[in-house]
Amino acid sequence: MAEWTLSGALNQALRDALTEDPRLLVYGEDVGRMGGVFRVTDELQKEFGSQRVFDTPISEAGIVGTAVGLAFAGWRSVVEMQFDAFSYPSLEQVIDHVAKMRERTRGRVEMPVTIRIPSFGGIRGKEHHGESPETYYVHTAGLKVVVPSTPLDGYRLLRQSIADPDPVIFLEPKARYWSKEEGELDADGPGIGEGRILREGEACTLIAYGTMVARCLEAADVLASEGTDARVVDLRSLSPLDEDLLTRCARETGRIVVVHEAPRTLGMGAEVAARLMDLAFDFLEAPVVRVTGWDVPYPPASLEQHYLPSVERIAEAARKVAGY
Amino acid sequence: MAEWTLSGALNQALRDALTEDPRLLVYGEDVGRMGGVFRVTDELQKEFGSQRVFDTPISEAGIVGTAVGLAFAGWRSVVEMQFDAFSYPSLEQVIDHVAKMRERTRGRVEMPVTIRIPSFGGIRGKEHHGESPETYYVHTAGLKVVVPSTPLDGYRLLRQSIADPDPVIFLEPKARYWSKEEGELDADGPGIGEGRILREGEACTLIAYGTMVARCLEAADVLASEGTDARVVDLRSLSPLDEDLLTRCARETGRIVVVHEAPRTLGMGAEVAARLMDLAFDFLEAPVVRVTGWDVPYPPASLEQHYLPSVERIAEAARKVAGY
Amino acid sequence: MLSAGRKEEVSVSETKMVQLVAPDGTAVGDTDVGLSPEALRDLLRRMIVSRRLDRECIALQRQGELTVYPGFEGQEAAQIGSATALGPDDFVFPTFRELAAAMVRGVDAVQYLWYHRGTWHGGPYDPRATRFGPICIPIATQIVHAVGHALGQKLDGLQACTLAYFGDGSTSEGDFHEAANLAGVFNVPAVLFCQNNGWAISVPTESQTAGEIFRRAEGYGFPGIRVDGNDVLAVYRVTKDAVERAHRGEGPTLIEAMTYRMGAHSTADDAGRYRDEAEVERARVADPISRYRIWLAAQGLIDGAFLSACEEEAESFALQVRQGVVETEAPPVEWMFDWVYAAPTEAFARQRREALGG
Amino acid sequence: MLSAGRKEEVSVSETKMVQLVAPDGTAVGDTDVGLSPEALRDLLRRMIVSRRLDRECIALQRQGELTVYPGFEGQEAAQIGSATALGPDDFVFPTFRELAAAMVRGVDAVQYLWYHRGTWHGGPYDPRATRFGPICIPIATQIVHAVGHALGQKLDGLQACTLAYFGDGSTSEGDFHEAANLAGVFNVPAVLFCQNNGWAISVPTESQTAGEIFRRAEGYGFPGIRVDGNDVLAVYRVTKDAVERAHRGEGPTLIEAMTYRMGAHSTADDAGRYRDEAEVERARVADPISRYRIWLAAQGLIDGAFLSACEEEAESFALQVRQGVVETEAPPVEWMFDWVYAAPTEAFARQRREALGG
Ligand SMILES: Cc1ncc(C[n+]2csc(CCOP(=O)(O)OP(=O)(O)O)c2C)c(N)n1
Ligand SMILES: Cc1ncc(C[n+]2csc(CCOP(=O)(O)OP(=O)(O)O)c2C)c(N)n1
Ligand SMILES: [Mg+2]
Ligand SMILES: [Mg+2]
Repeated sequence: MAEWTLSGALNQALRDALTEDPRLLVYGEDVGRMGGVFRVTDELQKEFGSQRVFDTPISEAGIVGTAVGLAFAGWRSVVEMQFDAFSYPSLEQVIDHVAKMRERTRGRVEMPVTIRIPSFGGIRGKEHHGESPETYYVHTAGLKVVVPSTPLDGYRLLRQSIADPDPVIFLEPKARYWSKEEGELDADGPGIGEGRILREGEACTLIAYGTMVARCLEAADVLASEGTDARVVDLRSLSPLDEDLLTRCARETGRIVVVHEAPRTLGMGAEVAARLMDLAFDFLEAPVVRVTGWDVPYPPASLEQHYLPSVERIAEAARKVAGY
Repeated sequence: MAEWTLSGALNQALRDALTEDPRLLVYGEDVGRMGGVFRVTDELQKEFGSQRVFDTPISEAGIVGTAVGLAFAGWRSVVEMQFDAFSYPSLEQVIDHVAKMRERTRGRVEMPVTIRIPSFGGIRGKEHHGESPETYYVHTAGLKVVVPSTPLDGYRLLRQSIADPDPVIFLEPKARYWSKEEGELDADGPGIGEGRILREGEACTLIAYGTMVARCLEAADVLASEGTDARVVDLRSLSPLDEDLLTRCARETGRIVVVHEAPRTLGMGAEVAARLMDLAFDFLEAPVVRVTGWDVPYPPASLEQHYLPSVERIAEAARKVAGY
Repeated sequence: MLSAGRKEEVSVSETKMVQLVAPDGTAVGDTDVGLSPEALRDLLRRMIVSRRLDRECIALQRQGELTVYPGFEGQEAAQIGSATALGPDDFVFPTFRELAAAMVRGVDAVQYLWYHRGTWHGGPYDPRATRFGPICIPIATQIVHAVGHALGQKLDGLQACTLAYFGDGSTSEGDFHEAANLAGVFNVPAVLFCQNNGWAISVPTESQTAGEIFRRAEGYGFPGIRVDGNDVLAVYRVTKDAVERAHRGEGPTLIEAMTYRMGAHSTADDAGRYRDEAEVERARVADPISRYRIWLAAQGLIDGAFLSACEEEAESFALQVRQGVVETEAPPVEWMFDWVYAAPTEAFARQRREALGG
Repeated sequence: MLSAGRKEEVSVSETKMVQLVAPDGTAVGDTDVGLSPEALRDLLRRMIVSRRLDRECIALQRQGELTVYPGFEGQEAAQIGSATALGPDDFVFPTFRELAAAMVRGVDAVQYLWYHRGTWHGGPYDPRATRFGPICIPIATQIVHAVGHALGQKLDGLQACTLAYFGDGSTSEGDFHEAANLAGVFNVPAVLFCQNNGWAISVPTESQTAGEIFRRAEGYGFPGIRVDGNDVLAVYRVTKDAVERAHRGEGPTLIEAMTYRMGAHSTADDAGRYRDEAEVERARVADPISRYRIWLAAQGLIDGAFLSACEEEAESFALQVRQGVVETEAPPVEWMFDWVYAAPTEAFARQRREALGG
């Protein structure tokens, strides 16, 4: 069986999608000749030519806005924002047009645009290279937002995102680019809108996405060694949320910990907590606890491990809810 | 006693602030000669001259970015984004610089910048003229976010925002610009970070801000007529949140309804619900219910009243939690 | 005080503006723009009809039948001259002030006005069928769409181009710049058509930029040209050249059409707060309709009967549109939900049911 | 394929570049730029010292003492020539590649490198004391800050200006445009200084824009000038002129300094993936240090002893900075919280306590 890194699996997803759909374009800053800062578009320009895979000037609003125009002309695009914070210049185009064009035109003009954004921290990056931009997108109606946590699921989610007639914000956990997984690449399996249980458990559920999934699995190991069997859920799809799975976890474990890197206030944890109140209040035996980044700007490399939820912080929260 | 509209009270707040602080500037699109689309800067250019109150080109990122530079030069600014959605082009400057400069420079360079944004719907406006942008700002650490619901409080909050050494996003409920209130303008009183109880009640608490406060008061009337005494809280400050008040309401009424125009997912209601879980889970006798805009783009004028939380929807939610 | 206007310091070549027919109706350039007599007459007819409709729309707004309406009086030549120069495969991305251009492209005026009635958003008509994009409010964002669309046309190897309309004020936005630079570097078949109507709400063009808009093109590596935007023949000619250039694969052109916004920014605006009525009176001299009528008459191409027919058509068309507008009902509530996502989730469907009171 | 480069179609005047000393060290213009012999020598000394430091930083990164480091080799003249032209009241907003300029302004190199060590963000030194703004990562955003700062200087009636550094790639961002247009229309004392080093990571300048960067200025209504960025005297002269112009209240200037990024984009980058080594070798001929050394020697202004002293200083300075860097410890955890808000709330303080494990 082949072994894949996340970067390699995403690269293969783009390759397979480019092969299957001759009207698919891949472009952005440094994605062509260089193959992307994280090698996700490596070799694609050579294979598919500089008409289909190309570099752009440093113009994030321009990159996203041209994808909107290309969609009018019947082209599908995968565009890259080089790093999380560098997607902010394109927010106006995303919120005003990418998210709304289908509705505005009453379904006549779809926006099959995938916006890939290397996201989150943990790589000792510089300022603006470690942010968690998901809230800005998840709150914006008309978008879908997904985050893979493993190579094989990265392949699957990226293929699904590209195939989706709706725009998808595809957040790639930078810290996991070189993580490895064995198996066959397959676009089928859980779809956008579905989470997955990565570890069964009854005492509580640890809900996370991206890089924090691995930390939750580690925390579950720690907890297991203490006799607490924590379930671990990889959310995968932040918008739409897998309400069925959330409800099931609340019913079956009654105790929920949500983990993310983004600052706590109006991070995904808030929505998970509120949604669980909507759906399963009577099953909650403890408050939904949020283990998150602090409400501060993402810190410099020297402090990032004090910002990111640690295995110990996650385990501690689980102990707290389990003993509530 | 004088009677004030919200627009007039905000205008007076700017006038008084400009008078007191010679290093205060007021600028933006159409704020000078014309006095602003909603007349909030009416006559100020005449009174303070075009060096202190001036029009800019249509450059929202430029407007906010120059305020950052002006702060380096020791100038305080109140800038206007003409309408909610037109603040999006400035999000990069806001998130990357306005919110982070104080931290980045270890307190050496403060950002006394107030960004005024006529916000929210209900005025039969065109597309992009009725949005609720608060989530984008509240999630961004380093910013404060406030929303007045009445003329006198508008005056107070705007004076406080301008005086604040930290950047404040000042969201003005368009639909309330011409609402009236009698009384003396006073900058003192509840500060940023403090909510207020506008109506006492024990059966449940309706929490809102901006335009929705008046609707909650109306709903409370309806509920009172049915024998349910609902408390009404004007949040005023979305960031920071008044945790003490939230906790108190949970303790005292046990039942909470949060109302806002923004789409539900990751709207303020999510944070209020999650925060109440953190702070007062054991006092919650019912799930925190969110009465909000739907998870759709803000609709055209002909449908906006089907989007905005109605008095009836609010009352119905209150009945639901009260009878939980 | 902050405005500059120190143009003497800038070493630019003399400002030239293409003009074929002077404000008094006399020819000052080569007026043979390659249009048949019918087509020449049609330009006038369209200008008369659209001006009448524009005024009707303002009346409709005053009567509460439209929410807000941004008039285009004074800009008929800029819009109709340019839109007429486009071929059937070309595509337009407009702002919110191009009803006259929309009609040239075959957009149904009543459907267009759904937007200003608050019935639906910027895309009530079918943008693909009319090849006229949705009405676009966020300033300058549509210019980027146009460049993307033109890139698509280029990749498809089509002999077609995309035209973006935008105002003088729009050129101050970052999106204008990114679009123009991308158009240049990708060498796409795009026409960037600026209607410089002197004002952006209350801000006159000289407070918008210290430069001249058409000169921006040089910095992007493609031609920029200034044209008398009230001279319909000149606008047609210049746009036609740019369109043909684009069709030949020679890349983008920036056109700055000098015109004037005779009315307020929109019905919600009171121009008296910031603009001298005398300026408007001075601008009236350059009116696009009267000069062209004089020129056409001098060519013997029109007579009184033609003009009467135009007026009659304008009148009946305006009334027909009025009727269509007032009869337009609010859409059903479910429209809020029906096109947000291609395949909505159960949670979304629940909200929809709730909104429908179910 | 998408890049254009069809410059023949564009009717621009001939490209001129200010150059005073040719790559071979011979004078080709008026080299009397008004600097004393000491000051002239100092330019060389600074270039030698900063190049040595730059190389030390790359070594420090390889050894794990810095996280990532963006070298400036080849750009010494552009940075030192321009920064030297500033007066004490002038202010600089840099990108992330201006360590050489920072040192001219008196920024402590070790404190500057806190940034690249991951110790703290872009403002470890005191930007107000050094009159050198925080290191800025989001491309082109700092140009807007510079224009705002210059507006503040103008409102204060100061005889001072603000200089923004940015790269060729940065000119594609909307923020560049908004900044430049605002600078023009407000007529502020700003110097927009572009270091065109030929590359933006892997993208060469001809794929960044089909135009020429200095020509953009015309569209904004102020002068643009291209200078040989590897000719320290020319850079000094051109910047000095722009600074004086600004001080006289005559407004902004755009300077495009043609230089070359000899190294990779940063230590995280492998330029071999996209750039021909032969191009780098060709660029080496135009090295800023060697040509200036030859010129100075020909003027009899330096001798071998001076050069040895420079080398020695460079060596000991690099080692001194190294020591400072390796001795820099991670800051305390509370720094994450201490300056986010002027007056934190109890909820914020609770998070701080939690982070500190309390
Ligand atoms: C991003 C953005 N900012 C502000 C506005 C508000 N606004 C609407 S029209 C307008 C003026 C536009 O001027 P111009 O581009 O000259 O077009 P004109 O109205 O003259 O046709 C402004 C500022 C907007 N629609 N979008
Ligand atoms: C808004 C934004 N987009 C993308 C990046 C990633 N990035 C960092 S440096 C760089 C290239 C900059 O090129 P240039 O302006 O020529 O400066 P140089 O690196 O050559 O000094 C890019 C794309 C960024 N920092 N900010
Ligand atoms: Mg205009
Ligand atoms: Mg460069």
